[in-house]
Amino acid sequence: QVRAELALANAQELINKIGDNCFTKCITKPSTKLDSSEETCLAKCMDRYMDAWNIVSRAYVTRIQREVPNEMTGL
Amino acid sequence: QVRAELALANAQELINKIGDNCFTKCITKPSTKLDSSEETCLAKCMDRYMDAWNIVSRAYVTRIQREVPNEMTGL
Amino acid sequence: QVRAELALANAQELINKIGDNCFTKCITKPSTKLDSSEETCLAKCMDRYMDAWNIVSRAYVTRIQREVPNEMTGL
Amino acid sequence: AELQKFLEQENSKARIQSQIHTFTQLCWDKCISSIGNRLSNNEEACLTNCVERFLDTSIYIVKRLESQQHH
Amino acid sequence: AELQKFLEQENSKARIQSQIHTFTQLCWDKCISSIGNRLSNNEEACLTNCVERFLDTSIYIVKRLESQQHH
Amino acid sequence: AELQKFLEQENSKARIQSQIHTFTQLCWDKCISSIGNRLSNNEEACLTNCVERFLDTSIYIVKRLESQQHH
Repeated sequence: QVRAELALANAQELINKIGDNCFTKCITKPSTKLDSSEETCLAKCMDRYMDAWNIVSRAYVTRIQREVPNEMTGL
Repeated sequence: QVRAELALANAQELINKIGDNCFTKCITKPSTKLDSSEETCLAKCMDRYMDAWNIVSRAYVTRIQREVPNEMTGL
Repeated sequence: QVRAELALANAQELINKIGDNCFTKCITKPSTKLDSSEETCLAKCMDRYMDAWNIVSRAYVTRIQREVPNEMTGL
Repeated sequence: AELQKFLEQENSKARIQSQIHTFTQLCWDKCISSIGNRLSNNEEACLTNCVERFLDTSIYIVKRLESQQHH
Repeated sequence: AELQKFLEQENSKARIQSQIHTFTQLCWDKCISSIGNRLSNNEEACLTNCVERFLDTSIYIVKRLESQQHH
Repeated sequence: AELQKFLEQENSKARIQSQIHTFTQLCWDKCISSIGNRLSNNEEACLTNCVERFLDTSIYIVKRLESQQHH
Protein backbone atom coordinates (compact mmCIF):
# COMPACT_ATOMS: atom_id res chain seq x y z
CA GLN A 1 0.00 0.00 0.00
CA VAL A 2 2.94 2.33 0.62
CA ARG A 3 3.99 1.52 -2.92
CA ALA A 4 0.55 2.36 -4.35
CA GLU A 5 0.47 5.71 -2.53
CA LEU A 6 3.92 6.49 -3.84
CA ALA A 7 2.88 5.73 -7.42
CA LEU A 8 -0.24 7.88 -7.02
CA ALA A 9 1.68 10.80 -5.51
CA ASN A 10 4.17 10.55 -8.33
CA ALA A 11 1.49 10.57 -11.06
CA GLN A 12 -0.29 13.48 -9.35
CA GLU A 13 2.92 15.51 -9.14
CA LEU A 14 3.67 14.85 -12.82
CA ILE A 15 0.16 16.01 -13.79
CA ASN A 16 0.59 19.17 -11.68
CA LYS A 17 3.95 19.95 -13.25
CA ILE A 18 2.61 19.41 -16.78
CA GLY A 19 -0.36 21.63 -15.91
CA ASP A 20 1.80 24.50 -14.63
CA ASN A 21 4.43 24.36 -17.37
CA CYS A 22 2.14 23.76 -20.33
CA PHE A 23 -0.48 26.30 -19.23
CA THR A 24 2.33 28.88 -19.05
CA LYS A 25 3.70 27.92 -22.48
CA CYS A 26 0.43 27.33 -24.38
CA ILE A 27 -2.20 29.67 -22.91
CA THR A 28 -0.56 33.05 -23.20
CA LYS A 29 -3.78 35.06 -23.30
CA PRO A 30 -6.56 33.14 -21.53
CA SER A 31 -9.86 33.66 -23.37
CA THR A 32 -13.42 32.38 -22.93
CA LYS A 33 -12.57 28.86 -24.05
CA LEU A 34 -9.59 26.63 -24.89
CA ASP A 35 -9.32 26.97 -28.66
CA SER A 36 -8.07 24.16 -30.88
CA SER A 37 -4.58 25.62 -31.36
CA GLU A 38 -4.22 25.81 -27.58
CA GLU A 39 -5.32 22.19 -27.26
CA THR A 40 -2.84 21.11 -29.94
CA CYS A 41 -0.09 22.97 -28.08
CA LEU A 42 -1.13 21.34 -24.77
CA ALA A 43 -1.04 17.86 -26.31
CA LYS A 44 2.45 18.42 -27.75
CA CYS A 45 3.71 20.10 -24.60
CA MET A 46 2.44 17.21 -22.49
CA ASP A 47 4.21 14.67 -24.68
CA ARG A 48 7.46 16.67 -24.63
CA TYR A 49 7.29 17.11 -20.84
CA MET A 50 6.89 13.34 -20.42
CA ASP A 51 9.79 12.78 -22.84
CA ALA A 52 11.89 15.15 -20.71
CA TRP A 53 10.78 13.41 -17.52
CA ASN A 54 11.85 10.04 -18.97
CA ILE A 55 15.26 11.31 -20.10
CA VAL A 56 15.89 12.98 -16.75
CA SER A 57 14.84 9.83 -14.86
CA ARG A 58 17.14 7.65 -16.94
CA ALA A 59 20.09 10.03 -16.52
CA TYR A 60 19.57 10.34 -12.77
CA VAL A 61 19.02 6.64 -12.06
CA THR A 62 22.03 5.70 -14.22
CA ARG A 63 24.17 8.14 -12.26
CA ILE A 64 22.94 6.87 -8.89
CA GLN A 65 23.63 3.28 -9.90
CA ARG A 66 27.13 4.23 -11.01
CA GLU A 67 27.91 5.95 -7.70
CA VAL A 68 25.89 4.16 -5.00
CA PRO A 69 25.83 0.42 -4.15
CA ASN A 70 22.46 -1.12 -5.11
CA GLU A 71 21.37 -2.30 -1.71
CA MET A 72 21.29 1.29 -0.42
CA THR A 73 18.61 2.50 -2.81
CA GLY A 74 16.61 -0.65 -3.48
CA LEU A 75 16.42 0.19 -7.19
CA GLN B 1 -11.12 26.20 16.61
CA VAL B 2 -10.17 24.37 13.41
CA ARG B 3 -12.12 27.06 11.60
CA ALA B 4 -10.27 29.90 13.37
CA GLU B 5 -6.88 28.37 12.57
CA LEU B 6 -7.91 28.01 8.95
CA ALA B 7 -8.96 31.67 8.76
CA LEU B 8 -5.70 32.76 10.39
CA ALA B 9 -3.56 30.61 8.08
CA ASN B 10 -5.45 32.01 5.12
CA ALA B 11 -4.94 35.65 6.18
CA GLN B 12 -1.26 34.99 6.89
CA GLU B 13 -0.75 33.41 3.47
CA LEU B 14 -2.47 36.35 1.77
CA ILE B 15 -0.23 38.83 3.64
CA ASN B 16 2.86 36.82 2.63
CA LYS B 17 1.80 36.74 -1.03
CA ILE B 18 1.07 40.48 -1.05
CA GLY B 19 4.45 41.10 0.60
CA ASP B 20 6.38 39.04 -1.97
CA ASN B 21 4.54 40.31 -5.06
CA CYS B 22 4.29 43.97 -4.09
CA PHE B 23 7.86 44.22 -2.79
CA THR B 24 9.00 42.85 -6.16
CA LYS B 25 6.80 45.28 -8.13
CA CYS B 26 7.20 48.44 -5.99
CA ILE B 27 10.68 48.36 -4.44
CA THR B 28 12.91 47.94 -7.47
CA LYS B 29 16.00 49.55 -5.90
CA PRO B 30 15.86 49.16 -2.10
CA SER B 31 17.27 52.32 -0.44
CA THR B 32 17.71 53.48 3.15
CA LYS B 33 13.99 54.02 3.71
CA LEU B 34 10.60 53.37 2.08
CA ASP B 35 9.90 56.63 0.27
CA SER B 36 6.40 57.98 -0.25
CA SER B 37 6.14 56.89 -3.89
CA GLU B 38 7.03 53.34 -2.82
CA GLU B 39 4.36 53.46 -0.10
CA THR B 40 1.77 54.72 -2.60
CA CYS B 41 2.70 51.87 -4.94
CA LEU B 42 2.46 49.34 -2.08
CA ALA B 43 -1.01 50.59 -1.09
CA LYS B 44 -2.29 50.32 -4.67
CA CYS B 45 -0.59 46.98 -5.25
CA MET B 46 -2.14 45.59 -2.06
CA ASP B 47 -5.61 46.71 -3.13
CA ARG B 48 -5.18 45.26 -6.63
CA TYR B 49 -3.83 41.97 -5.24
CA MET B 50 -6.88 41.66 -3.01
CA ASP B 51 -9.14 42.52 -5.97
CA ALA B 52 -7.42 39.75 -7.93
CA TRP B 53 -7.77 37.34 -5.02
CA ASN B 54 -11.51 38.07 -4.84
CA ILE B 55 -12.05 37.59 -8.58
CA VAL B 56 -10.06 34.36 -8.57
CA SER B 57 -11.98 33.06 -5.53
CA ARG B 58 -15.32 33.83 -7.13
CA ALA B 59 -14.34 32.20 -10.44
CA TYR B 60 -12.99 29.09 -8.74
CA VAL B 61 -15.86 28.61 -6.29
CA THR B 62 -18.43 29.17 -9.07
CA ARG B 63 -16.71 26.53 -11.16
CA ILE B 64 -16.54 24.03 -8.30
CA GLN B 65 -20.24 24.54 -7.54
CA ARG B 66 -21.09 24.00 -11.20
CA GLU B 67 -19.13 20.73 -11.33
CA VAL B 68 -19.26 19.17 -7.85
CA PRO B 69 -22.34 18.39 -5.74
CA ASN B 70 -22.55 20.74 -2.72
CA GLU B 71 -22.37 18.16 0.02
CA MET B 72 -18.89 17.10 -1.12
CA THR B 73 -17.24 20.46 -0.47
CA GLY B 74 -19.35 21.87 2.34
CA LEU B 75 -19.39 25.28 0.66
CA GLN C 1 20.40 17.11 19.66
CA VAL C 2 17.65 19.48 18.51
CA ARG C 3 20.42 22.03 18.07
CA ALA C 4 22.56 19.67 15.99
CA GLU C 5 19.63 18.82 13.71
CA LEU C 6 18.91 22.50 13.25
CA ALA C 7 22.53 23.23 12.30
CA LEU C 8 22.52 20.34 9.83
CA ALA C 9 19.21 21.37 8.25
CA ASN C 10 20.54 24.89 7.92
CA ALA C 11 23.78 23.79 6.23
CA GLN C 12 21.86 21.47 3.90
CA GLU C 13 19.48 24.26 2.88
CA LEU C 14 22.39 26.62 2.22
CA ILE C 15 24.08 24.00 0.01
CA ASN C 16 20.82 23.45 -1.90
CA LYS C 17 20.33 27.18 -2.45
CA ILE C 18 23.93 27.63 -3.63
CA GLY C 19 23.45 24.65 -5.96
CA ASP C 20 20.27 26.02 -7.52
CA ASN C 21 21.44 29.63 -7.88
CA CYS C 22 25.00 28.97 -8.99
CA PHE C 23 24.06 26.20 -11.45
CA THR C 24 21.61 28.67 -13.03
CA LYS C 25 24.22 31.46 -13.19
CA CYS C 26 27.32 29.45 -14.14
CA ILE C 27 26.19 26.49 -16.27
CA THR C 28 24.21 28.17 -19.02
CA LYS C 29 24.73 25.43 -21.60
CA PRO C 30 25.30 22.10 -19.83
CA SER C 31 27.90 20.06 -21.77
CA THR C 32 29.54 16.67 -21.27
CA LYS C 33 31.68 17.85 -18.35
CA LEU C 34 32.12 20.82 -16.00
CA ASP C 35 34.88 22.84 -17.68
CA SER C 36 37.39 24.91 -15.74
CA SER C 37 35.68 28.24 -16.44
CA GLU C 38 32.44 26.80 -15.06
CA GLU C 39 34.26 25.59 -11.95
CA THR C 40 35.86 29.00 -11.46
CA CYS C 41 32.44 30.61 -11.78
CA LEU C 42 30.96 28.12 -9.29
CA ALA C 43 33.70 28.83 -6.74
CA LYS C 44 33.17 32.60 -7.00
CA CYS C 45 29.39 32.27 -7.02
CA MET C 46 29.52 30.10 -3.89
CA ASP C 47 31.68 32.63 -2.07
CA ARG C 48 29.42 35.54 -3.10
CA TYR C 49 26.29 33.62 -2.08
CA MET C 50 27.78 32.99 1.35
CA ASP C 51 28.79 36.67 1.58
CA ALA C 52 25.18 37.58 0.75
CA TRP C 53 23.87 35.08 3.30
CA ASN C 54 26.10 36.63 5.99
CA ILE C 55 25.04 40.20 5.18
CA VAL C 56 21.36 39.22 5.13
CA SER C 57 21.70 37.34 8.45
CA ARG C 58 23.39 40.30 10.11
CA ALA C 59 20.80 42.78 8.81
CA TYR C 60 17.88 40.57 9.86
CA VAL C 61 19.20 39.67 13.33
CA THR C 62 20.12 43.32 14.01
CA ARG C 63 16.61 44.36 13.07
CA ILE C 64 14.99 41.67 15.23
CA GLN C 65 17.12 42.66 18.21
CA ARG C 66 16.14 46.31 17.71
CA GLU C 67 12.43 45.49 17.65
CA VAL C 68 11.91 42.42 19.83
CA PRO C 69 12.96 41.93 23.49
CA ASN C 70 15.80 39.39 23.73
CA GLU C 71 14.12 36.80 25.89
CA MET C 72 11.51 36.18 23.18
CA THR C 73 13.94 34.96 20.56
CA GLY C 74 16.72 33.46 22.64
CA LEU C 75 19.33 35.05 20.38
CA ALA D 1 -19.37 10.70 12.17
CA GLU D 2 -20.48 14.32 12.51
CA LEU D 3 -17.00 15.29 13.71
CA GLN D 4 -15.36 13.38 10.89
CA LYS D 5 -17.62 15.06 8.35
CA PHE D 6 -16.78 18.47 9.87
CA LEU D 7 -13.04 17.76 9.69
CA GLU D 8 -13.29 16.53 6.12
CA GLN D 9 -15.14 19.68 5.12
CA GLU D 10 -12.55 21.89 6.84
CA ASN D 11 -9.81 19.91 5.14
CA SER D 12 -11.50 20.40 1.81
CA LYS D 13 -11.87 24.14 2.56
CA ALA D 14 -8.16 24.35 3.41
CA ARG D 15 -7.33 22.73 0.06
CA ILE D 16 -9.60 25.13 -1.80
CA GLN D 17 -8.09 28.15 -0.01
CA SER D 18 -4.61 26.93 -0.82
CA GLN D 19 -5.62 26.53 -4.49
CA ILE D 20 -7.03 30.07 -4.51
CA HIS D 21 -3.65 31.41 -3.36
CA THR D 22 -1.86 29.38 -6.04
CA PHE D 23 -4.25 30.54 -8.80
CA THR D 24 -4.10 34.18 -7.66
CA GLN D 25 -0.30 34.06 -7.95
CA LEU D 26 -0.38 32.35 -11.36
CA CYS D 27 -3.04 34.64 -12.83
CA TRP D 28 -1.55 37.81 -11.27
CA ASP D 29 1.66 37.02 -13.16
CA LYS D 30 -0.24 36.36 -16.40
CA CYS D 31 -2.82 39.19 -16.29
CA ILE D 32 -1.44 42.15 -14.31
CA SER D 33 1.40 44.14 -15.80
CA SER D 34 1.21 47.59 -14.18
CA ILE D 35 -0.41 48.70 -10.93
CA GLY D 36 -3.26 51.20 -11.40
CA ASN D 37 -6.07 52.71 -9.34
CA ARG D 38 -8.37 49.85 -10.23
CA LEU D 39 -8.27 46.64 -12.25
CA SER D 40 -9.19 47.30 -15.89
CA ASN D 41 -12.02 45.35 -17.53
CA ASN D 42 -9.39 43.46 -19.52
CA GLU D 43 -7.51 42.49 -16.38
CA GLU D 44 -10.70 41.33 -14.64
CA ALA D 45 -11.72 39.21 -17.64
CA CYS D 46 -8.19 37.83 -17.93
CA LEU D 47 -8.21 36.76 -14.25
CA THR D 48 -11.55 34.94 -14.57
CA ASN D 49 -10.55 33.31 -17.85
CA CYS D 50 -7.16 32.38 -16.39
CA VAL D 51 -8.79 30.36 -13.60
CA GLU D 52 -11.30 28.73 -15.94
CA ARG D 53 -8.73 27.84 -18.62
CA PHE D 54 -6.26 26.55 -16.02
CA LEU D 55 -8.94 24.17 -14.76
CA ASP D 56 -9.79 23.21 -18.37
CA THR D 57 -6.08 22.54 -18.94
CA SER D 58 -5.90 20.22 -15.92
CA ILE D 59 -9.01 18.35 -17.05
CA TYR D 60 -7.68 18.13 -20.62
CA ILE D 61 -4.39 16.64 -19.36
CA VAL D 62 -6.05 14.03 -17.15
CA LYS D 63 -8.52 12.98 -19.87
CA ARG D 64 -5.77 12.68 -22.45
CA LEU D 65 -3.63 10.59 -20.08
CA GLU D 66 -6.57 8.31 -19.36
CA SER D 67 -7.39 7.84 -23.05
CA GLN D 68 -3.72 6.98 -23.75
CA GLN D 69 -3.72 4.25 -21.09
CA HIS D 70 -6.57 2.45 -22.84
CA HIS D 71 -4.53 1.98 -26.03
CA ALA E 1 9.14 24.52 31.78
CA GLU E 2 12.86 24.78 31.08
CA LEU E 3 12.57 22.15 28.36
CA GLN E 4 9.55 23.87 26.84
CA LYS E 5 11.37 27.21 26.82
CA PHE E 6 14.38 25.53 25.16
CA LEU E 7 12.18 23.95 22.47
CA GLU E 8 10.36 27.23 21.83
CA GLN E 9 13.68 29.02 21.41
CA GLU E 10 14.95 26.35 19.01
CA ASN E 11 11.68 26.56 17.10
CA SER E 12 12.03 30.31 16.88
CA LYS E 13 15.65 29.89 15.73
CA ALA E 14 14.51 27.45 13.03
CA ARG E 15 11.97 30.02 11.81
CA ILE E 16 14.60 32.77 11.74
CA GLN E 17 17.05 30.55 9.83
CA SER E 18 14.36 29.67 7.33
CA GLN E 19 13.57 33.39 6.87
CA ILE E 20 17.27 34.13 6.33
CA HIS E 21 17.33 31.61 3.47
CA THR E 22 14.19 33.14 1.95
CA PHE E 23 15.55 36.71 2.23
CA THR E 24 18.95 35.72 0.84
CA GLN E 25 17.23 34.24 -2.23
CA LEU E 26 14.97 37.29 -2.69
CA CYS E 27 17.75 39.85 -2.23
CA TRP E 28 20.29 37.85 -4.27
CA ASP E 29 17.83 38.07 -7.20
CA LYS E 30 17.30 41.81 -6.65
CA CYS E 31 20.86 42.93 -5.89
CA ILE E 32 23.38 40.60 -7.60
CA SER E 33 23.63 40.69 -11.37
CA SER E 34 27.12 39.43 -12.19
CA ILE E 35 29.53 37.30 -10.17
CA GLY E 36 32.78 39.06 -9.27
CA ASN E 37 35.74 38.51 -6.95
CA ARG E 38 33.97 40.29 -4.14
CA LEU E 39 30.62 41.97 -3.51
CA SER E 40 30.75 45.64 -4.50
CA ASN E 41 29.80 48.35 -1.99
CA ASN E 42 26.58 48.89 -3.94
CA GLU E 43 25.69 45.21 -3.76
CA GLU E 44 26.38 45.08 -0.02
CA ALA E 45 24.25 48.16 0.63
CA CYS E 46 21.51 46.80 -1.62
CA LEU E 47 21.42 43.50 0.32
CA THR E 48 21.11 45.23 3.70
CA ASN E 49 18.50 47.69 2.40
CA CYS E 50 16.62 44.84 0.73
CA VAL E 51 16.16 43.02 4.05
CA GLU E 52 15.22 46.22 5.90
CA ARG E 53 12.76 47.42 3.25
CA PHE E 54 11.20 43.96 2.90
CA LEU E 55 10.49 43.99 6.64
CA ASP E 56 9.17 47.58 6.36
CA THR E 57 6.92 46.39 3.53
CA SER E 58 5.50 43.55 5.65
CA ILE E 59 4.88 45.93 8.57
CA TYR E 60 3.28 48.50 6.24
CA ILE E 61 0.91 45.85 4.81
CA VAL E 62 -0.18 44.55 8.21
CA LYS E 63 -0.71 48.07 9.61
CA ARG E 64 -2.73 49.14 6.58
CA LEU E 65 -4.89 46.00 6.78
CA GLU E 66 -5.51 46.63 10.48
CA SER E 67 -6.44 50.27 9.93
CA GLN E 68 -8.89 49.23 7.17
CA GLN E 69 -10.65 46.78 9.48
CA HIS E 70 -11.48 49.58 11.93
CA HIS E 71 -13.48 51.48 9.32
CA ALA F 1 13.80 -5.50 10.31
CA GLU F 2 12.38 -6.57 6.94
CA LEU F 3 9.55 -4.04 7.32
CA GLN F 4 11.98 -1.31 8.31
CA LYS F 5 14.18 -2.08 5.31
CA PHE F 6 11.11 -1.99 3.05
CA LEU F 7 10.01 1.39 4.45
CA GLU F 8 13.50 2.82 4.12
CA GLN F 9 13.66 1.73 0.51
CA GLU F 10 10.22 3.24 -0.23
CA ASN F 11 11.33 6.42 1.52
CA SER F 12 14.46 6.51 -0.59
CA LYS F 13 12.35 5.91 -3.72
CA ALA F 14 10.05 8.78 -2.75
CA ARG F 15 13.11 11.06 -2.40
CA ILE F 16 14.44 9.98 -5.78
CA GLN F 17 11.05 10.55 -7.44
CA SER F 18 10.81 13.98 -5.87
CA GLN F 19 14.32 14.80 -7.15
CA ILE F 20 13.34 13.64 -10.65
CA HIS F 21 10.44 16.12 -10.63
CA THR F 22 12.74 18.92 -9.45
CA PHE F 23 15.40 18.13 -12.08
CA THR F 24 12.81 17.82 -14.87
CA GLN F 25 11.52 21.31 -14.00
CA LEU F 26 15.04 22.79 -13.81
CA CYS F 27 16.27 21.18 -17.03
CA TRP F 28 12.99 21.83 -18.91
CA ASP F 29 13.54 25.56 -18.21
CA LYS F 30 17.19 25.37 -19.30
CA CYS F 31 16.88 23.12 -22.35
CA ILE F 32 13.43 23.48 -23.95
CA SER F 33 12.55 26.74 -25.64
CA SER F 34 9.81 25.89 -28.14
CA ILE F 35 7.39 22.96 -28.29
CA GLY F 36 7.81 20.74 -31.34
CA ASN F 37 6.65 17.34 -32.55
CA ARG F 38 9.59 15.65 -30.86
CA LEU F 39 12.58 16.61 -28.75
CA SER F 40 15.56 17.52 -30.95
CA ASN F 41 18.90 15.73 -30.47
CA ASN F 42 20.25 18.94 -28.93
CA GLU F 43 17.41 19.10 -26.44
CA GLU F 44 17.86 15.45 -25.47
CA ALA F 45 21.60 15.88 -24.95
CA CYS F 46 21.00 19.10 -23.03
CA LEU F 47 18.57 17.34 -20.65
CA THR F 48 21.00 14.48 -19.91
CA ASN F 49 23.94 16.87 -19.48
CA CYS F 50 21.80 19.15 -17.31
CA VAL F 51 21.14 16.36 -14.80
CA GLU F 52 24.77 15.20 -14.84
CA ARG F 53 26.24 18.69 -14.47
CA PHE F 54 23.74 19.63 -11.75
CA LEU F 55 24.91 16.61 -9.75
CA ASP F 56 28.56 17.53 -10.48
CA THR F 57 27.79 21.04 -9.24
CA SER F 58 26.35 19.73 -5.97
CA ILE F 59 29.36 17.48 -5.44
CA TYR F 60 31.76 20.31 -6.29
CA ILE F 61 30.08 22.60 -3.75
CA VAL F 62 30.15 20.03 -0.93
CA LYS F 63 33.81 19.08 -1.62
CA ARG F 64 34.88 22.73 -1.71
CA LEU F 65 33.03 23.46 1.56
CA GLU F 66 34.69 20.47 3.22
CA SER F 67 38.15 21.46 2.02
CA GLN F 68 37.62 24.99 3.37
CA GLN F 69 36.69 23.69 6.82
CA HIS F 70 40.05 21.91 7.13
CA HIS F 71 41.97 25.18 6.81
